[in-house]
Amino acid sequence: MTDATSNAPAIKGTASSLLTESPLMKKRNAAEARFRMYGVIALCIGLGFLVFLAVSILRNGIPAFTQTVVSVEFTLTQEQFDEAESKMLKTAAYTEIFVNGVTAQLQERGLDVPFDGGTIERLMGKVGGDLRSFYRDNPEAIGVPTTFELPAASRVERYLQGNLTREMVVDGRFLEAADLDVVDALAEAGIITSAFDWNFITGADTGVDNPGGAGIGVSVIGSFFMMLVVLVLSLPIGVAASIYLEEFAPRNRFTDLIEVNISNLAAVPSIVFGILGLAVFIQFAHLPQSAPLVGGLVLTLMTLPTIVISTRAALKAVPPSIRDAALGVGASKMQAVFHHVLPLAMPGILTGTIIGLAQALGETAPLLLIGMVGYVAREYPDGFASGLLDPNSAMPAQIYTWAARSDEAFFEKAWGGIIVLLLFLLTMNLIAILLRRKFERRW
Amino acid sequence: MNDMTPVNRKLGTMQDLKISARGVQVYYGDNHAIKDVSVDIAHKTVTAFIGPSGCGKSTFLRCINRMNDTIDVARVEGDILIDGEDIYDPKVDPVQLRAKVGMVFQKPNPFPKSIYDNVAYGPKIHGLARNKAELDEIVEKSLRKAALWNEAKDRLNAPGTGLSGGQQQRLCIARAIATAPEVLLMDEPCSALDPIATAQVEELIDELRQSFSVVIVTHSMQQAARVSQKTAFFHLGNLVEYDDTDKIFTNPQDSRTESYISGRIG
Amino acid sequence: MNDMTPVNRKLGTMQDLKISARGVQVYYGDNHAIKDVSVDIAHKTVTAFIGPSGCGKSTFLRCINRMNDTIDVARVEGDILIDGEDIYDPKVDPVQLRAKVGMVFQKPNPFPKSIYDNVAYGPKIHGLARNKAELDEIVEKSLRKAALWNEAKDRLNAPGTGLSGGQQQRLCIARAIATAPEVLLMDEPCSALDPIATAQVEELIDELRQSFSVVIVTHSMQQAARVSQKTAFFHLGNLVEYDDTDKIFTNPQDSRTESYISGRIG
Amino acid sequence: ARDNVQIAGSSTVLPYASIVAEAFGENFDFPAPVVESGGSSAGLRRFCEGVGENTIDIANASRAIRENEVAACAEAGVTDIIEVRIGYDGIVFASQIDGPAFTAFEPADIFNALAPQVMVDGELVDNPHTRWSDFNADLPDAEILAFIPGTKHGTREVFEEKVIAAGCEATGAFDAMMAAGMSEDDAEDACLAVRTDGRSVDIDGDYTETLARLDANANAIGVFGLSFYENNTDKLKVAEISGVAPSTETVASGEYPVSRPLYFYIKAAHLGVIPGLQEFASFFVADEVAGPGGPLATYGLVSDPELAETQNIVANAITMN
Amino acid sequence: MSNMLIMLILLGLGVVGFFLGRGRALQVAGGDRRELHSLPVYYGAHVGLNAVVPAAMLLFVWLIVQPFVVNNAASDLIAAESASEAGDLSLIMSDVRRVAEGLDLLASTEGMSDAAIAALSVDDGNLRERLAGVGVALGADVQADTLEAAKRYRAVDATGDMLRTITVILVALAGLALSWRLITPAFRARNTVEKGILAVLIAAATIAILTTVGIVLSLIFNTYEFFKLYPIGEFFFGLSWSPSFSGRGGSSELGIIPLLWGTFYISIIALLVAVPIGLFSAIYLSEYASRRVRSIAKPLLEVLAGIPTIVYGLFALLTVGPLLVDVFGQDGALGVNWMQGGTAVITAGLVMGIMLIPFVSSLSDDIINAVPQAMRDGSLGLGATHSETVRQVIIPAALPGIVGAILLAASRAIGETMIVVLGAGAAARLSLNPFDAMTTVTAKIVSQLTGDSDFASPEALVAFALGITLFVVTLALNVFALYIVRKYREQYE
Ligand SMILES: Nc1ncnc2c1ncn2[C@@H]1O[C@H](COP(=O)(O)OP(=O)(O)OP(=O)(O)O)[C@@H](O)[C@H]1O
Ligand SMILES: Nc1ncnc2c1ncn2[C@@H]1O[C@H](COP(=O)(O)OP(=O)(O)OP(=O)(O)O)[C@@H](O)[C@H]1O
Ligand SMILES: [Mg+2]
Ligand SMILES: [Mg+2]
Ligand SMILES: O=P([O-])([O-])[O-]
Repeated sequence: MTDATSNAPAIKGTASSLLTESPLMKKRNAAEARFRMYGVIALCIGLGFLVFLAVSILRNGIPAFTQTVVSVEFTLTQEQFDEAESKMLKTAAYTEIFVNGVTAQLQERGLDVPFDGGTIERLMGKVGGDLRSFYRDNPEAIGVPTTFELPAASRVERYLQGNLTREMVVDGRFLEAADLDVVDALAEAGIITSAFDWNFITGADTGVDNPGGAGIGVSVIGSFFMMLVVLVLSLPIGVAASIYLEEFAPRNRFTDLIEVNISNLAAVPSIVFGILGLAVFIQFAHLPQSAPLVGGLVLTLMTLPTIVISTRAALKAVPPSIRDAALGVGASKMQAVFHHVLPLAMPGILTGTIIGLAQALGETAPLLLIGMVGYVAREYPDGFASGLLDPNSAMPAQIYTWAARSDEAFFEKAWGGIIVLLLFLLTMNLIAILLRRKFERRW
Repeated sequence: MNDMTPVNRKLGTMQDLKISARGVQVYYGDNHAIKDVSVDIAHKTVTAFIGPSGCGKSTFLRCINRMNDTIDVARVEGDILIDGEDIYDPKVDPVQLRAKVGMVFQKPNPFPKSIYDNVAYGPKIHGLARNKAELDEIVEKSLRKAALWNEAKDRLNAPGTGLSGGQQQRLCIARAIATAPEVLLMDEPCSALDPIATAQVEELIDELRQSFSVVIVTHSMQQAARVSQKTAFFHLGNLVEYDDTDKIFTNPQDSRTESYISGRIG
Repeated sequence: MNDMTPVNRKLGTMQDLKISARGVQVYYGDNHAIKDVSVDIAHKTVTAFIGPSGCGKSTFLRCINRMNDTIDVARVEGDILIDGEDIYDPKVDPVQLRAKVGMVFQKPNPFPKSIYDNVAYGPKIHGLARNKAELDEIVEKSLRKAALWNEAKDRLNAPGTGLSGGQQQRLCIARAIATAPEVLLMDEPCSALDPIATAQVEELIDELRQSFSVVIVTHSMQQAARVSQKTAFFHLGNLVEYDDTDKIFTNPQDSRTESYISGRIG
Repeated sequence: ARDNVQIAGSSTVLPYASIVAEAFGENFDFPAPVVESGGSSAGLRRFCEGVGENTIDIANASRAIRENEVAACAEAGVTDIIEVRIGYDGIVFASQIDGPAFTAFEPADIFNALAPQVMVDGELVDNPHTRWSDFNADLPDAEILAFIPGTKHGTREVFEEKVIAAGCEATGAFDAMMAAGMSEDDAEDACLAVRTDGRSVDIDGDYTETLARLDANANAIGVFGLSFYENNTDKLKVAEISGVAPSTETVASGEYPVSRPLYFYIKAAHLGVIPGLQEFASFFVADEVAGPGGPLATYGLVSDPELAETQNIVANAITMN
Repeated sequence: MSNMLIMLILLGLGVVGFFLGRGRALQVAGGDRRELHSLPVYYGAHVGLNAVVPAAMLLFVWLIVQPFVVNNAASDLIAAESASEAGDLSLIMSDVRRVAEGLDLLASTEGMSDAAIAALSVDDGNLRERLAGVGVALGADVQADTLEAAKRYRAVDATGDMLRTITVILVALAGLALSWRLITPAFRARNTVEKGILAVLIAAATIAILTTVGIVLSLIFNTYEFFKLYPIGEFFFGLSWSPSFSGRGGSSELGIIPLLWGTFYISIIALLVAVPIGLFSAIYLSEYASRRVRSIAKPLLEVLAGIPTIVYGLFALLTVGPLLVDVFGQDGALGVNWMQGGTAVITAGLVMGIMLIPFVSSLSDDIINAVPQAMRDGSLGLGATHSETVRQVIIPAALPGIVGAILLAASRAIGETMIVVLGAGAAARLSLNPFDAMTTVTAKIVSQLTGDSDFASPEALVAFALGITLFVVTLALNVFALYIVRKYREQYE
């Protein structure tokens, strides 16, 4: 047995000390350090991009949460009210009365700069709708001086934010360079001020000429109902399908086919799910157009593969000895899976859910086909059923529409909308993230 | 050293046959692991399976409660009857079978749950306890029997996976006896136990024998001699010899048994 | 039965101290698992750790090659010197330490790779083989020494996880010796082995002793007596007694040792 | 039962429709209509799916409905279609405000810059031009790069027919093609092609995408709708075409050559069934809304000089043909 | 009775059934639950499910069928001349339904008696206003036959509702009683309930199949139409993609090769970015990082998957593209002139890669974390460094999950449009240069589908052919991945 040491020359040579590294060890430790470094670098790259994106989203989007408002006291007489209500385009009439009133009032106060009604009209946002609904809701306010804070025109806002300079202004029907003097004077007088824009968070979409009034609130509700549908359907269905395929299905060609098929569904472009949803849910099942329910169903189909793939991977990763242990004490396969395997696979399932829902929340393409993109998000649903069935949009669709509008103020809104979307996403995922931490364990 | 010679215990009357295996063959893919094994296991008896490592003891043991079903590549042929019923009959519910035929695996495999939950799981799913107090009682009794109570009683809520090797093994024994199975299959239940714990487990086995059948795989001939009434010697997948334990150890018929027994060291 | 009495082997000269532990304490969270243990382990000696299940043998063993580092809740205090160097020194590379101090774990844990790859893994990462032929040779020699070659030679490419319990245990032994460590820590290496395989492993240990130190945890007093020159008896986390094996077994100083030894059964 | 009007179609008409829809909601007690975007063709396809409350009521289009679409509609039972022309849209060429001086183009310039084959010295050759000054010394010495509407847009058709094809004729390329033995149809087709070497970039997205691309490319020119340009005069400068600067006036008078009408189509069968449909349609074309000085004109729609006729069509539900 | 109420009653019966079943089980077992085959809850669930499920299924079917029946009954009353066409009939029927609904409302809000409703006639004149008063908007005055049909509609519908309520509840009660009677100590309640659960699991897996079938069906007919108009060979082997503007037709070249190439190229670059970054992040998070870092960094990375693609698109267009041009373009930092404009395969690929990082990192992290500690111990105990352990033991053991994650990322890359359009452009091109603009199949599916072309033209129909081709190509990719996993998978324990 003299050869007991024969295959150990390399180690023998280093037997001296643990503190000195052999050349090989040096190499290996260098490799280790490098490997670890790659990890750090990779993580830093990932997080770095996130930070970069977050910063640019915030920088572009934060202005959407403030609004430039004109605060003036204004009195509407009963005759003016009746006259405006008699017109076909009542809101325009209100605007006109308001602009005239404000112009007169300001002229009385005597600003240093010359202006006329046209100037004030250009400086105001679209106010007619707000005024009309105010006076219709509060008829007692007619004839009483009331202070209004109404949105200023989007260009005024950009000017005050410093995004629009005098040099850039080309005289036109939206704004004239001379108007800016009036703006300066009004800002000085405290008539034009900046305020937090609650309406952006709670409001609905507006026409393209009214960026000041646009809000994302209604489409948040749309997204909420869609995500509700997605979560309630795709998580149980996805997990159930995965359990069947991974734990119960016989291993044969057919189940292989199903397996490949599900993975393949993940690669189906989302718009194709839109085609399918249009055909099945709207044209065949006669569900209403533009309904969050339909959007949710389509996104469910789209999210399923993500959840199935991650759930199956997580189920596969549970060591078979756990199943044996459960079966060994007389648990049925179903009990073994639900009592032991599933809790251990939970982190993976939740990850799939987090990623799947994140993806679903940001998806626009399939919504285009089922009528949720455009000018849709108008009214808050007045209940659970109408939340699911009444026409509504969704956050990404709203953002997409805003980004396509020509008034740059909407571009800002779009970025603000992205912030809201990300906050929504984080809130939505928070529960899953916490749950996942709870379920994580090593064995 | 008289404690190491086979104890001459009286066998239970052989007429009450519990398990009867006929022509059992097991294949792992192409590997023929169990070759035509037929064996009868009596009620209220302890049967020991001995044989060199890799001879198929665990495999055969796992056939008896159909745990081999879970291995994809494993294929079982032949008949195994328990109480006269073919357990491989399609009508048989393997779950019910396993509730009746408990098992302690060779490698301790506690659930990644608390010690209490590990033991309570079986009684819970089988409805053996009407309330929490009863369950507590079952858990305590099982842990006591498995000689783990003293070490575990202060940490019933600690995870079972944080126990030492031998403790895990005893936990798995406690888990298996907590459901009070009619047949208990124990695959080297004392391999990681010190002599005292081993003695306690052997006592438990003896106690179980009063009402149930126990099949134990062991590498310790002494242990086989001490606890079992019948011994089966496996070799390369064959059942070489099966007889009363004293007979096997004093007067083996087959030369292979002879040489395995006589070559004994531990 | 003279083979069961402690063999009176000459100890290696005690002057070449290999491992020296001083005041080692291990905590698992609040659980104080090792209490102020100091022990010297000589070069070219086999040291046996005995003691009841759960007394801290594995824990202490894992301290010696810093495997406790991988357990989040474990905290080690005190000094352990190998060849005079403190292995818990921040400058010490645990990887190098573990290359020098090999380990066979209590629960066999083969990699989910082929038998060949399981054994070849260590030599490959340590660069012990210049080419495939040398690697083949190392693998074969290791498997032979671990008494697994005959069973494994036809299925070197089969997964190591498809082996029987005892085969897996021997595979892990083969894997550990393939890297030719200076110190080999073996945690119950024969627990799942039949007497013949056990004898072969014991022979291997004896052979390793010619050039290295071996620390073995065992529940079999006979085995401790047979293979070791020094024996340490642990109880409830304390090192109760540490002395020459024959002394421990014939004339223990501590009453606890006495009663553990005398209460022996298996 | 559905109680709101449903509209789908052109992304060009969408902004106007959204203005009207908002105003309609504010001024009437009917709920605001739902206006979906997706493109003229997609809208007309939906329109022609049939009648019934689960189909849309109005399709917006930035071009006139085509013969085969009318046929497809008829097949699905949509026989009575009211065509409503709401006004005109100019199509302009614009570039970064402080980029090279792209101030005036002729259709021939655009053709020379973007066609795959152009006339050089009386020969039809593969387009060799890389800079604008290569073929017209009056144009800036800048790399040719143009962002034109992708084939998914109705605007592309106008661009091809009113600019590229006109340039093709003007430079003599059309005659050269005919001379080279092409049939008239083939030559007309060939005249509409644009080069594919990356100097002409199709934009499938919206004008905002074109704008963003101009931001990233100082030398490029882009094709926009007139109203989009007017909303972004601080970033864009526009070029005259054939000596006419684009404006609502020049488009309305027909002086500015590159313009097109915008439409929406109503299912007559839905009138009187879907609440608010009739009112919405009348409201859309009312003088206060679509006329000069109305919100649509303010936003940039070129009002239709013959709006009264349109109002009559809507009021009396006069269907096509 | 409203469906909500029926559902509630069913649920109530389910709960009652549950307790009855449980009680019965305990009773037949003489109070000793150990005598029972299964846990008492399974007997309860057995009875509860038998009470609810068949009845609920009946309700479901009934709800689908009843409208057809009622509609048919009512539409018989519509005069043939006023419903000359099927479409018109549907419009009139929607009027009928609205009127019927209005009558219901009249009955409930104004307390109108049935007799009064039956006596209603169009000659009363103000019907439209009365209906408007209860919130039912009608486009025109109510026609006589419409009103009659509406009355009939109400009547039949009410009868249907009553019958439905009775039948459904009877079925529920029958299910309850029958299943209750089945209970004996030997009754295998758990097996029955588990069979039910298995059926549910299978049904869930079937949804995936149905989706596939749905997708194939919704694509295949139009694909067939497309190939009637366009030569199949040119589609599959054509090297040029240039759809002409529809009005003219005929001169389009619709070869899929450049699109497939673009898809492949962009996806590869995206994966080259996402896989190393994602995998290394996952390894770092699960193997090296502290719990704290991991619990923060992982969800943060996941935000990357939730940022709308339009942001990535703009990021590609406005930031990454110009940056790359500064490096690789004319007068760029490298002095090479490889890049003409900011839109290029590499721009889109890079940005898409960033978006895909969490797909790889999060899933892989979970799977790596699930590899048993014993595997790590085994390797570390042999003197392997941590990285050797990861590379040689853990990654192979986690392979199926990691491949799954990569496949998911690849799938996402293939299905993405916005980043492609803004980052790589919309022009199809066959080029090897990653700095050239190209486009993908998916981007073209979207643009052709939503494009301004005649819907029966090959230019529009080609979207469906593209879709199905992509489907088949990715299917092949998945089969290959499955094969790889099967071949190299290392199953622990
Ligand atoms: N990972 C762990 N976490 C918490 N406690 C542990 C852990 N591992 C071991 N212990 C506890 O530490 C004590 C010593 O355990 P150790 O594994 O060292 O025992 P041992 O002597 O090896 O026993 P055995 O012979 O049963 O293997 C025991 O009480 C055990 O429960
Ligand atoms: N899952 C498996 N896949 C393939 N072969 C296996 C598997 N399990 C066991 N075998 C093989 O079957 C034979 C019998 O194995 P078994 O586990 O029954 O042995 P054993 O008698 O229990 O041995 P030990 O005493 O070592 O536990 C061995 O050759 C073993 O390698
Ligand atoms: Mg075994
Ligand atoms: Mg131990
Ligand atoms: O959306 P379009 O107006 O371009 O068809």
